[in-house]
Parts: sequence; C-alpha cells; structure tokens
Amino acid sequence: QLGCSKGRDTQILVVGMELSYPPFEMTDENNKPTGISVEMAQALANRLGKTLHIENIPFAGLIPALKTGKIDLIISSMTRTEERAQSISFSNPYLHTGLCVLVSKSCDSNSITDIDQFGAKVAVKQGTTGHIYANANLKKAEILIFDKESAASLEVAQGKVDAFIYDQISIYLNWKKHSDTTRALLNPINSESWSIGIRKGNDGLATQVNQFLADYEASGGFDQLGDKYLSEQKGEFKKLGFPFFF
Amino acid sequence: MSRWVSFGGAILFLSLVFYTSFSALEYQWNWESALRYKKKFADGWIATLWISTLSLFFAFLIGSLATLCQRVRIPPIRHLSMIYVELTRGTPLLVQIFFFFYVVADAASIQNRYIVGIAIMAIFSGAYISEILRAGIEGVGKSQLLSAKAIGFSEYQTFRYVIVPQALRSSLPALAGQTANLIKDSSLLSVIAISEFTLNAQEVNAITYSSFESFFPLAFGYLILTLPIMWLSRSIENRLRFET
Amino acid sequence: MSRWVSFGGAILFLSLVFYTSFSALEYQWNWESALRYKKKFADGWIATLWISTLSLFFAFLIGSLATLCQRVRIPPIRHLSMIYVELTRGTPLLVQIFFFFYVVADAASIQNRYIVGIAIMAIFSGAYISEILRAGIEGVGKSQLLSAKAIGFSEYQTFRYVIVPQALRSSLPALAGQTANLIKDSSLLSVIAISEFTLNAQEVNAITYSSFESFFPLAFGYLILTLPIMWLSRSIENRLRFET
Amino acid sequence: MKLELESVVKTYGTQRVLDSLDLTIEETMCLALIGPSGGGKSTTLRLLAGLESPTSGTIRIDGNEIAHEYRQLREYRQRVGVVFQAYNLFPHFDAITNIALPLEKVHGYSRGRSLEKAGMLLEQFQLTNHRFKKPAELSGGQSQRVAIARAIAPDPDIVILDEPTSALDPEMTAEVLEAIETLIESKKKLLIATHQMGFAKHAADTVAIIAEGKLVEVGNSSQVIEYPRTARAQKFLKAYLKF
Amino acid sequence: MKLELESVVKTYGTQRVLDSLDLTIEETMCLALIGPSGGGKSTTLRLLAGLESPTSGTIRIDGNEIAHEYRQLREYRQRVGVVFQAYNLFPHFDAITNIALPLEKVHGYSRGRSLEKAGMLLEQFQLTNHRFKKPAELSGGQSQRVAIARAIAPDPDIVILDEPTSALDPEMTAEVLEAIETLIESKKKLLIATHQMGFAKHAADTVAIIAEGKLVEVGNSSQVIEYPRTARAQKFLKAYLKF
Ligand SMILES: Nc1ncnc2c1ncn2[C@@H]1O[C@H](COP(=O)(O)OP(=O)(O)OP(=O)(O)O)[C@@H](O)[C@H]1O
Ligand SMILES: Nc1ncnc2c1ncn2[C@@H]1O[C@H](COP(=O)(O)OP(=O)(O)OP(=O)(O)O)[C@@H](O)[C@H]1O
Ligand SMILES: [Mg+2]
Ligand SMILES: [Mg+2]
Repeated sequence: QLGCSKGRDTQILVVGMELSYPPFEMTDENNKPTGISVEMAQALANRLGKTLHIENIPFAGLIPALKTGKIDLIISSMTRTEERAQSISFSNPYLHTGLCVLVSKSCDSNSITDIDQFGAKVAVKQGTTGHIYANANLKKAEILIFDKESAASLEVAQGKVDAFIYDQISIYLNWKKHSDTTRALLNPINSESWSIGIRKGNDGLATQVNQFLADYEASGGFDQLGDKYLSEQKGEFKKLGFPFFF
Repeated sequence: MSRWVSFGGAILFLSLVFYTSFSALEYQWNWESALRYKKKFADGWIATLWISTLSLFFAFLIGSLATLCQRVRIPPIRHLSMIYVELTRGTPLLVQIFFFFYVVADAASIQNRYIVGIAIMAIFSGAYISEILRAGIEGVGKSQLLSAKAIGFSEYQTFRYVIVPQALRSSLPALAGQTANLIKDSSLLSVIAISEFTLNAQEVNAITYSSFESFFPLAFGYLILTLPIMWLSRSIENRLRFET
Repeated sequence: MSRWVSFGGAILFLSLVFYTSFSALEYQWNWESALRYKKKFADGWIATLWISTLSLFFAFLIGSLATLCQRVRIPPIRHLSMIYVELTRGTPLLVQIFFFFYVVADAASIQNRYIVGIAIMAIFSGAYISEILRAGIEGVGKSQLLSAKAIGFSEYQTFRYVIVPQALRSSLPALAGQTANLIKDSSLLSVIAISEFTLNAQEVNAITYSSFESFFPLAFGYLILTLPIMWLSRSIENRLRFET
Repeated sequence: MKLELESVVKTYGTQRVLDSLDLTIEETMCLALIGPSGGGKSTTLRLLAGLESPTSGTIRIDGNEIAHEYRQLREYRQRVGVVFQAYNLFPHFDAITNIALPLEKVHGYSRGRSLEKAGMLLEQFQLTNHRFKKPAELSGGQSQRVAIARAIAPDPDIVILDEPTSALDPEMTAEVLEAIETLIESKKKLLIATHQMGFAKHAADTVAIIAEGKLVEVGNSSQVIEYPRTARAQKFLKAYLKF
Repeated sequence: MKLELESVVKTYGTQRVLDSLDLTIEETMCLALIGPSGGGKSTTLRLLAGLESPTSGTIRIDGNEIAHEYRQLREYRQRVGVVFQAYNLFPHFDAITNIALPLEKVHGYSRGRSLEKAGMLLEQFQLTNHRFKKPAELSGGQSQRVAIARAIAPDPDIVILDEPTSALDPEMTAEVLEAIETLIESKKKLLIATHQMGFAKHAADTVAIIAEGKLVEVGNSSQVIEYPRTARAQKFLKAYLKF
C-alpha cells in the first residue's frame, strides 16, 4: 500500500485541491487546473514518475476524500493544525504565512483585538484557519461563518460585518476588489505554515514528498513560482513594508 | 400486528445494509469530539426550526396570494404573478439568496439577516406552493363550480367550501413534500452566515475534522422535523378522502 | 396582442425593480474577467445537462418502481418502499450524497463519481416522484376502477389506460416542479467534486474575485433548462384536460 | 310566469346546440320541456338558471332579462333552485350538509335552523337513515332526492328540475309529484325537463317540445302530449303512446 | 339462465344493504329487478357482475358459483357487459374510444375492426355526430347510450343493465328495447334494474321486486306488475298503476 488506494491505477498520482483559491489553485480560461499548487503537484508527480490527476474537491471534502482513499494527497494551501493532524498526516511545511484582516472603511480599529468588542461582527470562511483562530481568540465579537470568500468580503464592503479574517494574499486581493469600501490590515496576526496532506500510515509516500519539498526549495522552484504568479503582490507588500512569503 | 413485524423486518434489512456498508469503510470513528459540540447542534436545530416555521407561514401566504393573483381578471397582475412563479422556480435558490440579501435588502437597507433569510425562503417556497395550489384548483371539476354557482355561492364561498376542500386533497402530498423541501433548503441560508442546523453541523465537521460523525445527528435532526409533517399530511389526506 | 403588451409590461416592471436595486449597490462590475471563463460556464452547463437528463430518466424509473412496490400485496416490499420514500424525502441531499459516495459506493467499489452522482440524484428524486405518483394514483375515482374491472381490463391495462392518464393530469405540475428541482439540486453534487454548472460558476467567482457577475449566467443557464420543462408540462396539462 | 326566449343561440365549439330557439309563453305555473335526447333541454335550463349565457338572443322571465352583471346574477341565482341531471352534489359533504350549507351560508339561516330544515326535507324524502352518507355512498335515487331537497330547501321563487325523477321508483315519483304540487300551490314557478310523459302531463300545465335545438311545439300539456299537431311531435310521441 | 342467490348478505360499514337475500329463478332470458330506490338493486347487479363479492352467502349462475380467483373472475367479467347507473364512462376518452378500446385491448379485435364495430353501434344509437365528444360534452341520454353501446359491443353472454333508459326519451327507449330484443333472440342473458314498469313489462320475462335488501316477490313479469300478490308489492306498484 504505497501511495495508492484500492483498485486504482498505481501509476497515477491523484491530488485533491479546491480550484477556487487563486493564484494557488484555480483554473484557466480553458477550464484546465492551474496555479502554484498545480505546478508544484506536477513537479512532484514528475519526480515520482507518475501521471498527475487533479481532483477538484471542495475544501471541506478534502480530508474525507483523503481518508477514504479517493485521493492520494492534498495540496490545497492547507495549514497544518493539531486537529487536522489527528485525522491525517502532514508533510514538512512548504510555505509560511499568517492571517490578516479586512475591515470596512467605516471601522477605525487597527487590530483584531480592537475589533473584538461586544456588538462587533467578524466574518470567517468555514473550515479555514481564520475560522479556527476566531473560535479560539475572539471572546466578545459575534463570529459569522461563510461558505464563500466572496460573500464574506462583500459583507465587509457593505458594512454588514466589521472584519473578515483570512490569509494575507486573499485579504490583499479582496481589498483590491473593494478598495472604495474596505481597508486591509495586512500585518499578520499569527503565523502558520502550509503542508501537503497525506493519508495516515502512508509513510512511504510521506518520505518521498518530504524529499521532494527539500529538493524543490533548494533548486529555487518556489521562488520561480512566486515570481510567476505573485510578482505584483510581492512588490506591493514590499512597498507597504509588510512581511511576505516566497 | 403482522404489519409491525413486516415494518420491523424492513427496517432491520435497511440497518443491515447500512451496517455492512459502514463496516466495509476503513474509517476511524471519533464520536467524542463530535459529541462535545452537542450545543452547537442543538442551537442550529432550533434556528432551523424557527426559520422554517416562519418561512412556511409566509410561504403559504405568498403562495396563496400568487395563486389568487393568477385568477384575477387584470392581465398585468396575472402575468406578474406567473413570471414570479416561473422565475423563482426556474433559478437556483443560491442565486436568489445572494441577490436578495446583497442587492435588494441592501438597497432597502434591511440589515437583519434572519429577516431577509426568512423572506427569501418564503418567496422561494411560495412560488412552488402557488404552482401546487394552482394545479389543485384547476383539477376541481366544472360541474362542481356550476353547482356552486347554482346554489348562489359567492366567489369566496365557492373557493372556501368547494374548491379548497376538493383541491386540498389532491395537493396535500405535494404540499407536504414542499414543506420538507423548505426545511431542508433553508440550509442554503448558510451562505449568508445564518447559523442554522446544516452550517453548524458542518462547522463541527470542520472543527473536529470528522467526516461522518456529524451527518448522523444531521440526518436525524431533519427527520424529526420532516417525518411528522409527512405523517400528518397522510393522515389528513385519509380524512379528506371522498369519492367522486 | 394585448396579452403581449401586458406581459411585456410585467417584465418591464420587474426589470425596473432589478435595475434600481442594482444601481443602489456600489459595486465595481468586472464583466471581462468573468467573460474570459466562458468555457468554464459552458462545460459546467453541459455537465449539468447530462447529469440531469440521466438522473431524471432513472429517477422516473425508480419512482415508478417504488410506487408499484407500494401497491404490491407483499407487506415487507410495501414497507421497504415506504421507508425509502420517507427517509429519502426526510433527510438532506447533502447527507445522502456523502453517505452514498463515501460509504455505499466505496463499499461497492464504484469509483466513477459521475455514475455515483447520477445514481444519488436518481434515488433522491425518485422518492419525490414516487410520492407524487402515489397521490395521483390514489386520486383516481373508485367508479373508474369499477368500470375498468367491468370491462375486463387486466390490472396492467387498468393501470395503462385508466389510472395513468387520469393520474398524470393531476400529477404533472408537481412532476415538472420536481424535475426543475432535480436540475437545480444537482448542484449539490459539487461536494463530491463533480464539476457541474454551479460549482464552475462559483469557481469563476472565486478566481476573478467577483461577487455577482457569474450569477447572471448561472440564473440564465438554469432558466434555459427549467423553463422549457415547465412550459412543456403546462401544454401537456392543457392537452390532457378533461372534465369529470 | 311569463317566459320569452327570442332567437336564442348557444354554441359549444362548432355545434349550434340551440339553433335560434324562439319560445314565448304568456303564463305558466309549471312548464315541462320534453324532446329527444340531445335536443337541448338541459342547455335551455342552464340558460334559464343564469348559469350560462346564450351565445346570442335574449331571455326574459316576467319581462326581465336575466342579468349579466355579477352581483345581480348572483342575486337571481339565489332565487332559483336547480336540480341537475347528474345531481352535481358536493362529493366531500354528506347528504345533510349538502342541503344545509347553502341555507346557512347563502340564505342566512342559523346553523341550527339550517340543519333542522335539511332534516325535515330528508325525512320527507325518506332519507333520514342516509343523512350522514356522502354522495358516493348513496344509491342513484337517493342522490337524486338529496339534489331535489337541496334545490327546494331555500324556498326559491323558481325551481328548475332537470329530469328529477329519472332515478326514482313510482312511489318516490309520486312523492316528488306531491312536492311539486305543493310548490305550485305556494306560487313557485317551475321549469322541468323530463322524459316521462306521464309525469309531464301530471306535473305541468304547459309543455314545450324541443328537438335539435329548435322549438317543435308548445301548448297545454295534455293536449300536446296526447294530440300533437306537428309531424315531428307526432313522431316523437308515437313511441310513448304505443306503450 | 338459472339464477340462485342463497342468503346473500352485503354490508357497507354497519348497514346491511342486502339482508339475506334469497332468490331462485329456474329459467329466465331477461330478468328485471324493480323496487324502491335504495332497495339494493344496483348492489345485487354489482354482485352478479362479479365486481364485488358478497359479505356472505352464495351466488350461482347456471349452477356455477361466481369465481373468487383473480384469473377466473377476470374471464367471467369479460363475458359480462355492464351499464352502470351513473354510466361510468372514461372521461379522458371520447365516445368512440370508450367503446372501441375494450374491444381492442380485451377482446383481441384489430384497431380497425374495433373502430368499425364502435362506429356501427354509435350509428344504431344515433350518436355518429357525437362520436368524438368526451363524456363531459355529451347530454345525459347520449352518455347513457354510449354506455349501452360499450356494454354490448363485445357480444357478451350476459348483459347487466342498471336503469339503462332512465335518461332516454320514449323514442330512444323503444330503440333500446329493440336492441334488447335482438340480444334475447341471440340467446344472451339479460339482467336489468329499472324504475320504468312499462319497460320492465315489455323487456323482461321475469320480474323480481327487491325492497330493503330482501326479496319481496318474483314471477312472470306482467303478472307481478299488474297483479302483485304481497302487500308490500301492491303498495309499491300502487303509484305506478295510478298513472
Ligand atoms: N360542453 C359541451 N360541448 C359540446 N357539446 C355539448 C356540450 N354540452 C352539451 N353538448 C351537446 O349539446 C346537445 C344538447 O345537449 P343537452 O344536454 O342540452 O341535451 P338534452 O336535451 O338535455 O338531452 P338529454 O335528454 O339526453 O339529457 C347535445 O348534442 C350535446 O352533445
Ligand atoms: N358505498 C356505500 N356505502 C354505504 N352505503 C351504501 C354504499 N353503496 C350503497 N349503499 C347503500 O345501499 C343501499 C342500496 O343501494 P343500491 O344502490 O343497491 O340501491 P338501488 O336499489 O340501486 O337504489 P336506486 O333505485 O336508488 O338506484 C342504499 O341505501 C345505499 O345508501
Ligand atoms: Mg339533459
Ligand atoms: Mg341503483
């Protein structure tokens, strides 16, 4: 049982991701998967000498799919957390980032602790680390849980909620979309790291994945991807003086 | 007596199917962590109960009104009501929720998401109910309407004493089905962060990284809401039964 | 003629309501980027069309079978079919999708998610269809059945020439509604990564960071599928009309 | 009652069911319409009851045209009692409710009085034992009697009976005949369609023969039935006279 | 035909509609059931047609008990033609299809021959112009004639007619009488319920009076109708004889 599950072609590497998280996981105009994670997965498949097959699965469905053997790996900008680690194994981290906050123009607070007041409303996306962070750290504000990122940012834009906690890159992009009505607090409020998800007990594959990540890092693979997909953001973050990954 | 034996047998058979399916699954059950969040389930269930009850009430109001409008002699009103019914039945609830909450309610400065959510569900289900009622009403025989006229019934009395009781019998199963649908569809309100049953269950799923554990309470919780409605409907249906 | 004027007026009125609502919204429209993904919309739409068509076919099959089973004289079969109908109508589709895909299909080693998806939709809608048909059949008058007996019709002939045509007329609107529901509900299959219309539209939303742009093609795409069904149903309904 | 039908036409689809029917009767207490099946009797009665309107032509009763306007029409219908050929009872109400409900809802009787009146009529027609049966549980003749009771219960000015004794045995027919005589005595006006010539002769003072949507002959009832003048009437009545 | 009903009971709910009915007729070609409305005529005919089974008691026709088993029962029903008191036509088929469909589907006629036969019968009953009308568009008497045509179309051995002329004028009644005579000549067996004593006298050789679910009197038709022996029969027929 090495990197494969019952009844499937062992020469295919099935990677699950939710293709709605640009620029990491998305599709191009021709409905082909594309993005940083996709290229990474391709490189990994090449390294393993297998054909890559990408399964587009909603974020909440990724772990069940992995656990029931429908996919071999999760590469979907997934943060390693303790709870998740009880269900599945994780590779070594390959990217470090942090949560940021999008606030509405009318809100004059400058940190999440200022926002955490009675009567305040904070939006998070269901199942994300922002959701977990809010559950653990916000004591007074009401937490509203959204399925869709676009809904959460629209709520901030329309002033229906005060803040939206999500990762740096998404907050930045959402702010760009609603620049008239929102403000982005891009200073990370915590730090977290993304890892590749592997089914528990599939240790052979885990070793291979970790080796791959180390080599990929060393050969500058991540930097190239950063330049290809995130050059504008990189420059912008430098200008604003906030830390940025890649 | 033998009815119950057969019923029990059927249930036993189904349970067996479920059981073998689940045991074929290599899955590490993790009930404790799901159980820890029982308050979350309860809160969501109660929210769903409230939202459904209120929506249902208004859905029947709107549905009846739309049906009446389609019988009115003023063409624009009739057509407006027809367009409402077809547009609403023809488009996904998800789109309607987004549209009403972020566009219409925003333009009307209604902020309370529960009010808007109930309104959306009522409008959505109202269209289905209207169509069901229309069909029921049109199924009432002409000779019955002639008889009502001959007796001197007013239009309202004809409606009340002839059309409704006869249409109800044929519409009841569909109405019960629509009610069950409303209850279940209200879970889509989670997209505007209304913390109802499904959202809360999925949240538990997300938090505890379980996959199936919260689906059992979820299925069970909805069954508690929907089964009585279907049973009630069947029993009323039996009571309304008459031969033509 | 005046019918079209009134109809146009109604549509104009609705458009006005939409327009004012949208213009109250401070939103930067970004149609180009949504438009760039038109292939994605098209692919999803076609997937939904296929899935719905096939599911619909099997749903009718299953629904009719379940209805027949409920008329069979062997109690366990009758009860099994009843439990199927009530359990399926009573629980959320989402739960059923998860259960069938990750548990039953897994145990049966069916890997193709499209096959499983179509099966799930067929089983789900089949329960609703069965209930609609049951109600229609039970609505057929006893005197008609007596007449069929007197003529010497077999049970099948009675069913084919008396029950079906009379039940169909009263069931048709509900069946059309259920068909529209099936088409729209198939969007829930996105949770098992079936890339259908709603999923693709939402992905475009996410990828382009837009909120509303993809909802217009979404609503429109579903209307193209559902409206013809409703119109067809109404026209058949009119042709089947007879007085009792 | 004075009755004037002037070139009344009624078409269903392409068929002229009443084909320019002219019928004037200066004075009648009870008019019987007879004629071959499909001739247009039931249609004429529906027009007279204000339940349908003629495609063209005018109908006047005692000089007044039957109203077109909804309110007046409803008022007129409340003064008319109708027994349909197919009875048209409400299948979801039992016999007594079929009779009592219109009394209560249309004619302002109290619940108690309407039930009392319905009970009396049911007794008169020997239906007391069947008062809680729904129409589907009644025999043909029982249904017909309930329909008659429903029509005469509110004491209407005009009673329209479409073959009111077709399902009744001679005993019950005599009973209905008696009821009709009582109605005539209390100055009600009656319009009856029937195939039973004996019944027509006994009940009606005037008889009109309608065939193929046209008036064939009209006049004093026994005279028309026993000594018809026109060839068509003679042909129609030959079969009856033969028995 | 030999007919034996032995203490036949039929109850609906709590009501004993047939209350231990005993009726033996050694030989009859055409039996008429008469009696007061609600007496149990239609119920008796439904039992004889094999459409319902008695609560208790036995029914034998020519010595054979009516089958209980589905296949035999269906076979029996195919040899019986029934006209219901309320016609029970199929409302979703037009007149000609109502007649032709059973011929085609039950009796193995080709489509063409079944339509031809249906057309002939419609012509016999003067319904050719109305053959494409649905039952709701037919007059009462037209529906009744379609029902008669439907019943006799497949040439059944036994024809059961429940008040087959109640909605028919004398002319058409004579027509039906003729049809019945033709049936008798071709050795069909007829069972008729009727309220028209004249019709019973002409059509039937034997008459049975049924009242309150019991047999009152049975015998030769004109004898029973004109000289009833029992008090109950005399009372019932008094009204008829008075006309
Ligand atoms: N809705 C309808 N559509 C088409 N034709 C109709 C309709 N109603 C009645 N007719 C036709 O109108 C004619 C007259 O019908 P009507 O019921 O008035 O006859 P009638 O004199 O009462 O006959 P009967 O003695 O058989 O009751 C018939 O030929 C009948 O077929
Ligand atoms: N389904 C039923 N439920 C209850 N009672 C019924 C039912 N069918 C018939 N009856 C009763 O049975 C009795 C006999 O009915 P049946 O129809 O046989 O009478 P009939 O002799 O044909 O009368 P008619 O001359 O009025 O047609 C009636 O009192 C009737 O009310
Ligand atoms: Mg008539
Ligand atoms: Mg009868």
